[in-house]
Amino acid sequence: MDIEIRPEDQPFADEVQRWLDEHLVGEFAEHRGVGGPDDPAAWELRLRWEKKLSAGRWLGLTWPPEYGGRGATLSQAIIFEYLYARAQAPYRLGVQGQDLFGPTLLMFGTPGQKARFLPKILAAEEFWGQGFSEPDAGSDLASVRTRARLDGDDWMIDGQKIWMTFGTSADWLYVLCRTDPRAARHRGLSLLIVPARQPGVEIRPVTNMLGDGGFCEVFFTAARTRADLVVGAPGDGWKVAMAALGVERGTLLIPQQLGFEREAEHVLELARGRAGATGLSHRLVDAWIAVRLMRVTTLRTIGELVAGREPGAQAATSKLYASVQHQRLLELATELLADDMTVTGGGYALKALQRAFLLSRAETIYGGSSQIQRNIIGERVLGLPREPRPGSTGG
Amino acid sequence: MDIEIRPEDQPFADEVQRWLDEHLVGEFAEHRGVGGPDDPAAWELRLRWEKKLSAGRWLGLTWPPEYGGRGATLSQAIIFEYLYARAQAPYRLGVQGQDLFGPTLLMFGTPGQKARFLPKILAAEEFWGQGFSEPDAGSDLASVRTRARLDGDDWMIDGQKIWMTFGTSADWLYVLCRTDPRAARHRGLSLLIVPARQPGVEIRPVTNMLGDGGFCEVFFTAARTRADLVVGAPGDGWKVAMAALGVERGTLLIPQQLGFEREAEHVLELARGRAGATGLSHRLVDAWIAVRLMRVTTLRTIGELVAGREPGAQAATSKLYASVQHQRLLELATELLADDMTVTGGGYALKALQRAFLLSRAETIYGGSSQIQRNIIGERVLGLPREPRPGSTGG
Amino acid sequence: MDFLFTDEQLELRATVRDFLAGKSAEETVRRLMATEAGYDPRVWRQMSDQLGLTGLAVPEEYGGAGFGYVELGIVFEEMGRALLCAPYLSTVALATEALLRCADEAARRDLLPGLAAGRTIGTLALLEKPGRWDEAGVQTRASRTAAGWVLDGAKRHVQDGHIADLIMVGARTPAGVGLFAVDGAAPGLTRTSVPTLDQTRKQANLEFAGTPARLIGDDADGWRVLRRVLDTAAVLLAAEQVGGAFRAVEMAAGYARVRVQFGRPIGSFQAIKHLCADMLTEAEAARSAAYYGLWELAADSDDVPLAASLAKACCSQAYSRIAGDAIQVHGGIGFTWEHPAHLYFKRAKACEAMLGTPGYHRDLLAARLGLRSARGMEA
Amino acid sequence: MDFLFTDEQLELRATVRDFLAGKSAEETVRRLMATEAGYDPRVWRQMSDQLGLTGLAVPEEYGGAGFGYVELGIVFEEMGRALLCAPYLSTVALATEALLRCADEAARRDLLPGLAAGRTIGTLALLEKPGRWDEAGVQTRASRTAAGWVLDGAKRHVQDGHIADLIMVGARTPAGVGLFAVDGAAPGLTRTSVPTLDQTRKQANLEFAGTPARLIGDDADGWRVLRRVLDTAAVLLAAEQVGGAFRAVEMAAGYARVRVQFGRPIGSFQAIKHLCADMLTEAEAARSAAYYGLWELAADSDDVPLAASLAKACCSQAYSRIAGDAIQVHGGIGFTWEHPAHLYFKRAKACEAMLGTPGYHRDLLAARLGLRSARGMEA
Repeated sequence: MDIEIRPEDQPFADEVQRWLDEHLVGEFAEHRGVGGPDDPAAWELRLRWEKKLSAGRWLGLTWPPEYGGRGATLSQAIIFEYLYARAQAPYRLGVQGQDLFGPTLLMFGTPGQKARFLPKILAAEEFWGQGFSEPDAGSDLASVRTRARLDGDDWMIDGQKIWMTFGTSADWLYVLCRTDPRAARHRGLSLLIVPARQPGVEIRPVTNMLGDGGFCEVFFTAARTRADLVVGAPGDGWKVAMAALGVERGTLLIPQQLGFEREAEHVLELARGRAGATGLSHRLVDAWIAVRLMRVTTLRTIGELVAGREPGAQAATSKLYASVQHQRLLELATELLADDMTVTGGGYALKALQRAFLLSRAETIYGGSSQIQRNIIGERVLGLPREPRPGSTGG
Repeated sequence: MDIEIRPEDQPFADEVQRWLDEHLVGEFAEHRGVGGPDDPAAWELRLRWEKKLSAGRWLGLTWPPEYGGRGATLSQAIIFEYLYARAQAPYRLGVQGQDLFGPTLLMFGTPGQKARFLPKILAAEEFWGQGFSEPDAGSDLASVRTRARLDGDDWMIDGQKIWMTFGTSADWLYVLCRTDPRAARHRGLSLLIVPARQPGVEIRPVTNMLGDGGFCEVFFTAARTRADLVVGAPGDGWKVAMAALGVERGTLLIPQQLGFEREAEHVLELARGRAGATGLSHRLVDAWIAVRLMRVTTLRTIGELVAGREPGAQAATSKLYASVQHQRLLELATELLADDMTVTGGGYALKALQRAFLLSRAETIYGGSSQIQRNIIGERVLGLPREPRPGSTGG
Repeated sequence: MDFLFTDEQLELRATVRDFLAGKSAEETVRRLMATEAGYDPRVWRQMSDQLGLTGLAVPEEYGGAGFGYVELGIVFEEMGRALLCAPYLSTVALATEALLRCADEAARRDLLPGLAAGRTIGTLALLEKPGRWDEAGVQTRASRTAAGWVLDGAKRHVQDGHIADLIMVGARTPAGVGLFAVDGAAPGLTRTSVPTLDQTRKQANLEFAGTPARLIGDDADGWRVLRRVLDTAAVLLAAEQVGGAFRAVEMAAGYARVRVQFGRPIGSFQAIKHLCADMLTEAEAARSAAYYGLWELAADSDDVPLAASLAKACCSQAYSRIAGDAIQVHGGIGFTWEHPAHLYFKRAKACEAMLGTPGYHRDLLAARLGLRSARGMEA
Repeated sequence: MDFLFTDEQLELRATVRDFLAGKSAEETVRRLMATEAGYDPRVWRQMSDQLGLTGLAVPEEYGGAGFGYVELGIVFEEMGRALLCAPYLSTVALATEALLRCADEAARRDLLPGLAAGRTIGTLALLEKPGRWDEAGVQTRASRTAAGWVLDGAKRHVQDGHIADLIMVGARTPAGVGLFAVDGAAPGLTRTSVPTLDQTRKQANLEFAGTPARLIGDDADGWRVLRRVLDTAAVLLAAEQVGGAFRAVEMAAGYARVRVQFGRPIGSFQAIKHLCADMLTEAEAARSAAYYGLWELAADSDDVPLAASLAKACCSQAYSRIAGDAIQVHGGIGFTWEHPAHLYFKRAKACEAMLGTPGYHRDLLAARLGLRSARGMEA
């Protein structure tokens, strides 16, 4: 994956590379590429690394200096992510705060909220958890039932959230709550900032099919937060939450893409080493093609973002394409591994390709399932009509 | 494709084979396999052949003798179709009357109707056309708008039908009409028998993408038919039409299956002759597998029908499976033909594989599109809920 | 007109399904998959004694019930549905089948009754390198000594190898490949349990160091027998895959009927409804594939190798895809450990590799269809 | 951060789209596809003179506009959308490109200006057997006589071969493969129009019997040139395929927005909505593939052969699949002659075979990626 570095950005790129060369040594160099968006592996080491990044002022690059950022350009942020991912520095723990909640707060927060929360995110001192989904509100977020009501100077919150990444390590939660029980669906929701460590909040890991605990469920029982800790106005929760989900994450495309390329190369290498993979040659070629096309598509989107243009339709289709193709790549990997695929290490310790294979099943579910993606592409890009609201159920 | 012939059916099988050996000679032998369900090729020759079949009493085998049938068992009918298709006798022209309308009239017709129409079908003297679909009622048959009202002793019919196979050769039409304009959708429909050759009926061929005219559109302008020429009671049209579409056509599976097998063998033979088809070997194997599985599935369904059991779910999934797999087989054929695929004979004369390839696009559309098939499988077999009726159109 | 189950066969299916509903419920599967042995000896005893499943297709003269492959296939299909944790495939499809196919009547008389009665747990140790299910993959050495034959070498991915009383082994003799029987407690045999991705089915690696072994049949005749065993086991495994695939379809459809999102059961959305319809369509095709294999086995036809590779390739792919789609229909909950969807998905994945991947079997079919030369295929 | 069109390129696209909306509407396409010549010389003249499209990527010294491959790709994409009937691909992507890539400055000076100005219609005659786009497929013989070189042999599937004024020919010389220029009116040249499945693009078979020809460059250097011509043309054809594919998506979505069944626009059903979404997703991937090829061509990178095969394989498959799905969305009406869906479907099918099928290009890629040896691939 080659991004173009413009002459004016070259000094910045050199600075990034120099810093990485100096700091990505020792235990960090030994843990190249460790972790992933939902993967809690090597937590303590990654936390030490994240503090170093913070000290170097490499977190929240595009944020205003007053909150600890550098006010860098998107182009610089992309260069950083590219060099960072290419060096296989550890996957950052603070994605929730740095890439999701932080940008949302920058858009909708009060000056006081920003001053209170943003610097702690970039200092890697406070971590965040997203409380959007509920057991009965997965794809259908508008039907969240967790409710909050004002009780004196506090909101009192009752309900349940699920699929919170790294919830057990969160200091603060941003929680979509129903604050007006009479308003229907999208209306009557508010986004509250809730301290995670209080008696009314119970956070339990949910074990996934790998046997890992990256996700959590959260129970709120008369949990409290201050009345002013609402992002945007009360009742604007839907708008704010959608903005959080739609935050421009062009920079996150880069580590994902470099990860795909490494995996694809690994799979081709496996195939080269296996006599009898000839019959699979076209499927292997197709897997390689798909990864190469994801690269081009990523570069198209990044190019548009950096140029300040509205991203084209490929930005809408790329998640669907990538998640489906990634599953295919790993299905191919498992077929090449053959019987080796069937055994693990002790304590259900999975090999890298086994982990990736199992995790890939979630990629078509989380962050908007493939079905939801197709709805969005069909309706927002192709202008197809929405489903009619149910009248009566057909006979 | 091997069907099992039970000892008690052996004399019948011998009789069929003897007759075929004696009659499938001369011009008929020279036109082995000519025609298809929607293919009007070699009409005159096929008409001569069909008269011979009639003289031999090989049409409508299972129908009662009083209407010209033999009252044969399903098992015998299947043996006949198998030997017939294996001998590549010309594809029969009278499918509409023999396999669709006739069985429906046997179920719902009055004695007078049966006596009037059924013998002429088996005599290959009168041919039939199905008037169900309309330009605005394709997948959604319940919204037919062609209307009929009683005018003295006649129905008077106005409207338009489309996708009538072999319409220009039809003597009679069976037409789904709205006879009660106040009743909604499924209700208020009747199935009328309408003479095709009258001033109020205009039948025009619709050229398909092959440049052929197997299908027709039909315009009714104050067309007339006798008041008693309604199948079932007035208002029962939906029930009767659905029965016509659901008529047990297990015997039709056999020529289709043998046709698939011949095509698959042709494609494999092409591949064996082409250097460099190695990379396609798995796709070729998959195509062969699919055709072999269609055979097994057909035999499973026929076995159940002959045993008088309710056919299993495979009977519901097989049309979807076959049409999709048949398209794949022919896509593979076109890839093997490579540049040869791009040229035709003079006058847009298509090669057999080109014809089959283009026709295969219709197989996922006509007779219930793949989308409709998936609805049926989902709802009737898996018990999934129907779409809710539209209330308001979503925002 | 013969692809039809008899009433007796349908009854067998109902009996086995009933039995497993009681003895292989999800909580039982979860309990057993966490044990080292990986099965419940009491249930195994009931399967053998009450239902006669271990000897179902063993001729009566060796203590079996004398049924055929179609009946056996029905049992495998039901076991696949129920994710049964038991050494049935290894005992019945591998060890028993090897003895049935060999040309050694004495060995059959000695060894089959124990297997048929469920008193002996058997297996087959063949694979040495991943994916190498062909004759050339057999490198373990068999040597004739004064005291009889001894084996030296290592076998991997031996199903239930950690508990088997009787291990059938393919090994290279001076004359070719021979089939051997080794006692599970033989000296010079080291068994190492290996943790499996699909925890409902266990494996061991076996090392042979001068391990005494009994030659079964002729010392050059082993591959003929093993080839047929592999084909037979592939078909029976395919039947198991079909059972699991149908259960996954049912789980998905069942969830889609009741799970409400956007004010409607998700199964009323065509996105989910049509996905389920496609799953069922593929499952029915897979069922035809497995039944084709069973019927060819029952007819002892020349097409058994063709049908076996077809069944294994097709059912492997269908099960994996359907089990993956079932997770998709369930959404987030289907990705959790507590939901059974992953148990089917992992079983599907493990079955896929076992006895040759879909790609391996497509290669065999390509060669048989004259499309290209096979790798590692004789005949 | 370079996969981005300049404002100038976007303007070129708009201009060409506008022009073709007027000059290549459906009724025009239908009229021209029924003619023998297969194009409208007046429109061709306007394309050359007013828009400068024939010389777009020809250096100014030969009478062209000196733009690059990215601009050319934009033009092809638009022509694909509009199903333009004109000898553009043969003249610009084949004949012109062969001259640009050859090492014969005199030939370039003689022949390029006519092509760039649109006065000369050019093409390339290479293929002799279906699917054999490799060097070994070239069997037509070139012999040196007192009067110069003459050609003997037969070429098939020559695009616009019936009207070409200038035919570039790959032929076997004593030294290897040479590139030759033949006048469309040369003695000993027999041209036979061949009816095409895709009637919007014409072909001829050519026979050479002692046909005089001009050697272009060295008599052993032809394949080097031709290989690059094939790669370049594959990328430009891929761009054309992308244009057609997007038009097919738009037609399908447009119909789905207005066609009502069951009381709703069919596009409100997920079955249709999601099919359209998948079509768009595949079209966008194909667009990335074509643009990748264009950018590698523009950079004159070592990866051109890789990118060309990727683009051709990927865009061929996408266009065929999308054009087929567009018929599906239209239902019965999409299967009729009067509806334009089949024109796109047949164009897609013809493009698929031209310059090598997807399977052929996957084989090349497999070899380049070290997955297996290529057939007929040098280097």
